[in-house]
Amino acid sequence: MLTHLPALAVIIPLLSAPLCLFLRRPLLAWLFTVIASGLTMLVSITLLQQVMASGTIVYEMGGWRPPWGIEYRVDRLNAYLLLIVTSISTVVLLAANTSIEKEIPRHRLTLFYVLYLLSLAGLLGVVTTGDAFNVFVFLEISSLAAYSLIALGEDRRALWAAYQYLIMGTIGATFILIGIGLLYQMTGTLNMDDLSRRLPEVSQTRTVFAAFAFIIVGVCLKVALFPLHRWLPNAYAYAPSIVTAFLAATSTKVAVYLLIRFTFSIFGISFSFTTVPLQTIFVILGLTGIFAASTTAIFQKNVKHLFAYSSVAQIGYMIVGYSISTTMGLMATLLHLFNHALMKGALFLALGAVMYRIGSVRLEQFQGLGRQMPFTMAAIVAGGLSLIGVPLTVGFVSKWYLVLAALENGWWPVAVLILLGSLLAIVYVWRIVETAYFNEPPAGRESIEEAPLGFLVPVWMLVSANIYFGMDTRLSVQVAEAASQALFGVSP
Amino acid sequence: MRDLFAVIMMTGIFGLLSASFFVAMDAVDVAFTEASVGAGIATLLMLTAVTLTGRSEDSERHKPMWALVVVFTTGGLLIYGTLDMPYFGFAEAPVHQHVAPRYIYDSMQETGLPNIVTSVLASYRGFDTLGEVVVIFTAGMGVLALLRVERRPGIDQIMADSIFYLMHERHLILRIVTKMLLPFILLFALYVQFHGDFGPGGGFQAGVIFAAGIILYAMVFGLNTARYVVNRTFVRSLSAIGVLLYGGVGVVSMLLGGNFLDYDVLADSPVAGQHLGILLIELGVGLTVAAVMVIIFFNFCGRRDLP
Amino acid sequence: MDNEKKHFFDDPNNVKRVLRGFYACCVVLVVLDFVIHRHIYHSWENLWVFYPIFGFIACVVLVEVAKLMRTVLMRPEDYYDEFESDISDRPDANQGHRAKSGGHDVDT
Amino acid sequence: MWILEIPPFLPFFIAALLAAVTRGTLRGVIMLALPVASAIHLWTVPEGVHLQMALFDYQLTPYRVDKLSLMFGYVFHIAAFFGIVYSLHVRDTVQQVAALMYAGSGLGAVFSGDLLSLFVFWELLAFTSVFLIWARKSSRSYQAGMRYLIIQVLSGVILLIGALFYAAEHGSLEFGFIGLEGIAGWLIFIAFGIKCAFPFMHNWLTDAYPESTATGTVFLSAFTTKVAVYSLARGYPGTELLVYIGAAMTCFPIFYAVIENDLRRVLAYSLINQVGFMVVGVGIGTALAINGAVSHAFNDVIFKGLLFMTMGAVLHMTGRMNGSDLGVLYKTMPKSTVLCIVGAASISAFPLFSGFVSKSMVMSAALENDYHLIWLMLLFASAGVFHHAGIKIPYFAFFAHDSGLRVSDPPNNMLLAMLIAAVLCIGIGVYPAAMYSLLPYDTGYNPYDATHVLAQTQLLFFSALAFVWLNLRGLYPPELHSTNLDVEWFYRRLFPVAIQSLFAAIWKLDGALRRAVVTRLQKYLDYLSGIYHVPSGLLTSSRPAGSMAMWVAIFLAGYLFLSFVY
Repeated sequence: MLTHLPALAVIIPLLSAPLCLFLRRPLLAWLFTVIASGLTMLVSITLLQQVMASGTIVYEMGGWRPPWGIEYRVDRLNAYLLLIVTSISTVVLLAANTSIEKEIPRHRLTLFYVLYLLSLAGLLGVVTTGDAFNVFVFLEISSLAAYSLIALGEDRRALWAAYQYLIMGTIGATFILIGIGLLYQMTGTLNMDDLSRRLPEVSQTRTVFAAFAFIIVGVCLKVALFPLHRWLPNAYAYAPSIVTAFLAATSTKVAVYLLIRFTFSIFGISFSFTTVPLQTIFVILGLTGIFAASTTAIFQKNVKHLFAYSSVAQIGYMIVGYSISTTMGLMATLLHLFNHALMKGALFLALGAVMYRIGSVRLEQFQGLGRQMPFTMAAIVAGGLSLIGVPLTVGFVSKWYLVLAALENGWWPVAVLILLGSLLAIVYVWRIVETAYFNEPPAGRESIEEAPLGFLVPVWMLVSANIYFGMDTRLSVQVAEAASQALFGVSP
Repeated sequence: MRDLFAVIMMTGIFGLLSASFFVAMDAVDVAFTEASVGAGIATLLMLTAVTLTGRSEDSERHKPMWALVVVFTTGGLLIYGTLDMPYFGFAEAPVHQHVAPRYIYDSMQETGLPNIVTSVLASYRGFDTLGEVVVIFTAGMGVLALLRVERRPGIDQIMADSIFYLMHERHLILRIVTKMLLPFILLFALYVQFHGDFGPGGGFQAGVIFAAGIILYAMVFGLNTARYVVNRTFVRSLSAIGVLLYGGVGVVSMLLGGNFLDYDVLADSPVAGQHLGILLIELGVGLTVAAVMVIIFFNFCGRRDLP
Repeated sequence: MDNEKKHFFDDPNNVKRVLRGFYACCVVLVVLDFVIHRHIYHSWENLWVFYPIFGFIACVVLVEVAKLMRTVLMRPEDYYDEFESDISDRPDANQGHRAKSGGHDVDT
Repeated sequence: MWILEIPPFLPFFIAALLAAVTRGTLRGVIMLALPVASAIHLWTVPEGVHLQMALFDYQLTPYRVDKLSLMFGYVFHIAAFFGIVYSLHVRDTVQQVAALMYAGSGLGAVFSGDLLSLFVFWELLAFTSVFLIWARKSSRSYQAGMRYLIIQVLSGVILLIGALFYAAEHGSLEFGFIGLEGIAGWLIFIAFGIKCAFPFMHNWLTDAYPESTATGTVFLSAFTTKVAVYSLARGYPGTELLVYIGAAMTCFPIFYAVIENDLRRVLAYSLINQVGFMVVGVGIGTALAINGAVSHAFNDVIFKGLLFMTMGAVLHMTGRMNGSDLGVLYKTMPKSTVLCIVGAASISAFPLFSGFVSKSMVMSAALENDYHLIWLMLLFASAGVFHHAGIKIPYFAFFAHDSGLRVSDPPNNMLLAMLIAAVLCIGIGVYPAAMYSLLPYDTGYNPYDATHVLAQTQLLFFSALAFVWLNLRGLYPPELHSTNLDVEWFYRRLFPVAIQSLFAAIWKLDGALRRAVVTRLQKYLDYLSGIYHVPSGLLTSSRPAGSMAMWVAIFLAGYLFLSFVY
């Protein structure tokens, strides 16, 4: 069975979804989903071990050799992303049963899990596949499922937010599809590996430029790169808590992966960074994004909005690291993928716990929560510290490398700006801390209990991961370093 | 144009025209799909949606002058950008040089199917097709999750009776013609389903046609009557069974020692295996597509019946 | 507090005595300067009674300068409080601007 | 032996945890036992690196022991001990926990072998100590604490940036000699400088310390600035700039101290003045000077702690702290009076008290290295110290005019703590060899020769004479309720006012501009659209999908354009 691992990583959730539809009792459906997700995580861990030990694994779907058939290709980068997505998904799911019952009507619970599995399968498909068109197909699966999941939010504005997301997501996906189509026109192949070999011949044609532009813009839309980020805050804010935690921690990460994969592996570094002044554009957009989004976050009254804007800012950090385009810079981005998934997973899940107890995550509702829900608030503070980049948390690790990468390149103004951006994070995290710890609970809400264990356990798993990986950086740094070196190695 | 009904009709006509365009380009399979999906079921679903939203567009709108400028600039740049693309039908184009020849020359030996489109779709790139089916399944699940309403028992019967009565009075000829046509539509759907290996057709088109038949019935005889005929839980299960059938074939081929979706191992000889595999997965596609279309239609209509 | 025990400094004579003792100490110290040979590290230390003079002048200068500083630097005790409470009393004025710059369309 | 690897901050953190969950006598016992046990442990620890771990490509050394750090380690233990004794009666858990964490962080900082660990403890010092200020629970203390926190955190952030640059420049994070070279050197210098209360960066100290609780200030005075002095001694010994900065630090605060009314603020200014002596010592950088700086830090922790404790006792018993509201307390607080005079004599460097044996080292070092002007400034500062800390503090608190207050001596635990500190002050002053043996260098220095003793006594007595003379002539400035402007004026008054008016102007301008532009634009769009008169979709965000789609198109066009022309 070991040889089938790359396929299994996607097929397990993909086929669990229709099976799950037959489970009428929500508890069963939840258990089933947790098991499916957990199995996938085991698969990812094994894959990562194999890949680190023996290099890239290739799997031919249907037994057809690429470029005729579809190839699954797991290198270090893929395996790393697989691990991020599956582990976050599994941990988040642990809290799902408790959280969802308050936010979604009972008769929709089974469908929720079906859609969740589909979304997971879609993300994993995008990450694992080595075929450009297959990327599009799985992107559609994950996006469609995500739209529905967001629209399930109990706030009526969730529908509206999902609609905005749907429009923008569809534009993004269509752009990617057009780009892939144009590439097919020019090369006659859809296989990524094959594409990267055949593209240099035709790389100086305007059609390839157009394809590149379409793909970059499409992917940036999915990444929610400033200023194409406006679908994200509402989508995150009004979705059910579990969905927010899952999507915030995974979906933009997968989009960043696509950006890296397309530019580094398919188009090649020299093409990507010379056709368009991509470095300059992305550094500027990334930094503007950090400041604009962080500043906006400071003024938010809904804490989910606040962290959603902070996500946009964090994407800015990833993009800055990416645009430094050195091994160190890319490594910083990859680290931040992992680390940001950990912190946002923890934060949004903790917000889910607040939602569960209070039914709202507006800032004024946080008054006095420091005493009423000490463990949940402690988790939020820990996550916030990580977001700021306080040492001994993961946030510090990635920022550290990011700053080092900028300095290594001699971009010290960028380094300074990155650190200044963190100061803004202090401000918005402090607002929450101040509200929660320095205020008395509002009248009529004296008897709020701590969140149930169903929440606390997964939340604190993520928080301890935040701290553990902030101290023991061997795993994340080693893998990120290997992945980024591989990306620079294969396409010099 | 402000009248949405007219807009939908125009879309239908557009679908039909592009179907003929595809025929002219010798892409019969695509034309078939476009005709059944673009001109057929999409129009039907949009009509259903219009019954929910009202017929004319909301009057308040902004004048997107800026947008027009941007669109024209972008469009101009794109046209300029793609001018150096290979000409249409140019034999030396990379598209015709790299992967396609193998499909054209070897697919007959490798899969034993005369319809190259089907063999690419179902076998060479079978995994993409599985993905597409899951996309459709996801859409169905999304609609179910968002639109399904728990009906209050009791009101059903009243509604059914009243609609039945209404229809009976009004559309006598339509009802009789529909009753006569329906078996043929369903039969044609089955033909398309199982003939996909040899001529244009396959699971997607067949599923859509099958669903169209049921939708037609529901439109003419009323939703509740149709619900007596088509059990909703059953349809729901069917959509899942389709995907499972498809995926199951893959899993079985995996268990038999091949790769996922490697049909060669399903039977004694690779060609027979391919044949069997493609037949089964096309069936899965057809089931899911038909079921999802019916789900979407029923749920749209169900919302209209809300008191 | 009439029945309070008489304390040492309540008697002005005691204060005078202490002061006299203190003056005597000062004189002795000056005299000692002539008796004891000091190591000289700095040329100014050669000056007789350098340290006493320096100490005395330094302190007088210190106090006089500080008094001068008072005329420039002294403000009422609640100088900052007045202003800072001024800010915190008017959150609404700032609130309006905040809403304008940061408010999101959904919340409005 | 594994027990070697327990860094000294760990027991303190554990004790803080225990103190958080225990109450009453048990907590007292735990808190008292801890510094004793930890000090005994520290006594047995040999020099060397005892704990290392790898982070990224760097070697982190959270626990490194050498003579310099040991010296500070010992005195921090002493300070923690008398601080804990002094605050035994306090029931506020937050204060107790914060104090222990704060002491632990100080210990962590002085035993940090790399810049990153130093940074962590640096920030911990700020975050733990601020609770001691907030513990006063008044809005004044909250605001002062906030300002304190912002400045301290800023110092930490600068330190971190400096460490990053340092790592980039040297490829190592080891905390050894840094020197004023490159951006890293300067950044770290500024970070240290803020914590060390360099002139113009000193105001956090005089702003926040007097706002803390009676017990809190005792802790505050011991750790933060001494950690900074330690860091300078480690990173910048012999940096000439420090001599001038230090000399300025010794001189300017004494003027403020003379006219300040709040006696704890007087002490805060005198704290800066004492730190100035240490900074001069570090700046001179010879063995004698470093010894002087370190030993003066050692003594300062004790006698400044003693002074703050006596003032804390007064505050605790009377609830007042202004010189103008106090007086003639010697009648009912005789013990406190005597202890305060011991502290005052120590800080004034009377022979046989601890200040004498350390301050004279710095002064001698200044002369030996031909810093004549600096030496004169230090001499002036010494006279000034005696004037404000040695005379003014005890005089206005315990003698002077009758305030009518008749309060008794403070609780026994407070008296005991003060007694411990006073005994140490005299002990070190009488038998300095014990402390000298702990110093980083062996210089064979002897403070008790006739020259030193005579010169110092003359200086002090005539300073006192000046005080007496000025007082009798009525020239001495009276104690007045007032606020004296200091650097804080810039950020508490000028900047807020400037920013407020600036923003008001900006809002006005912005409003006018916006209105003008929107009107224009609307007219223009109305003209374009003819009939419809709705605001443009570009400016309002009610149609995010539409405007975003437009952005996408603009982006695409931009990329295409760039790729064609680039």
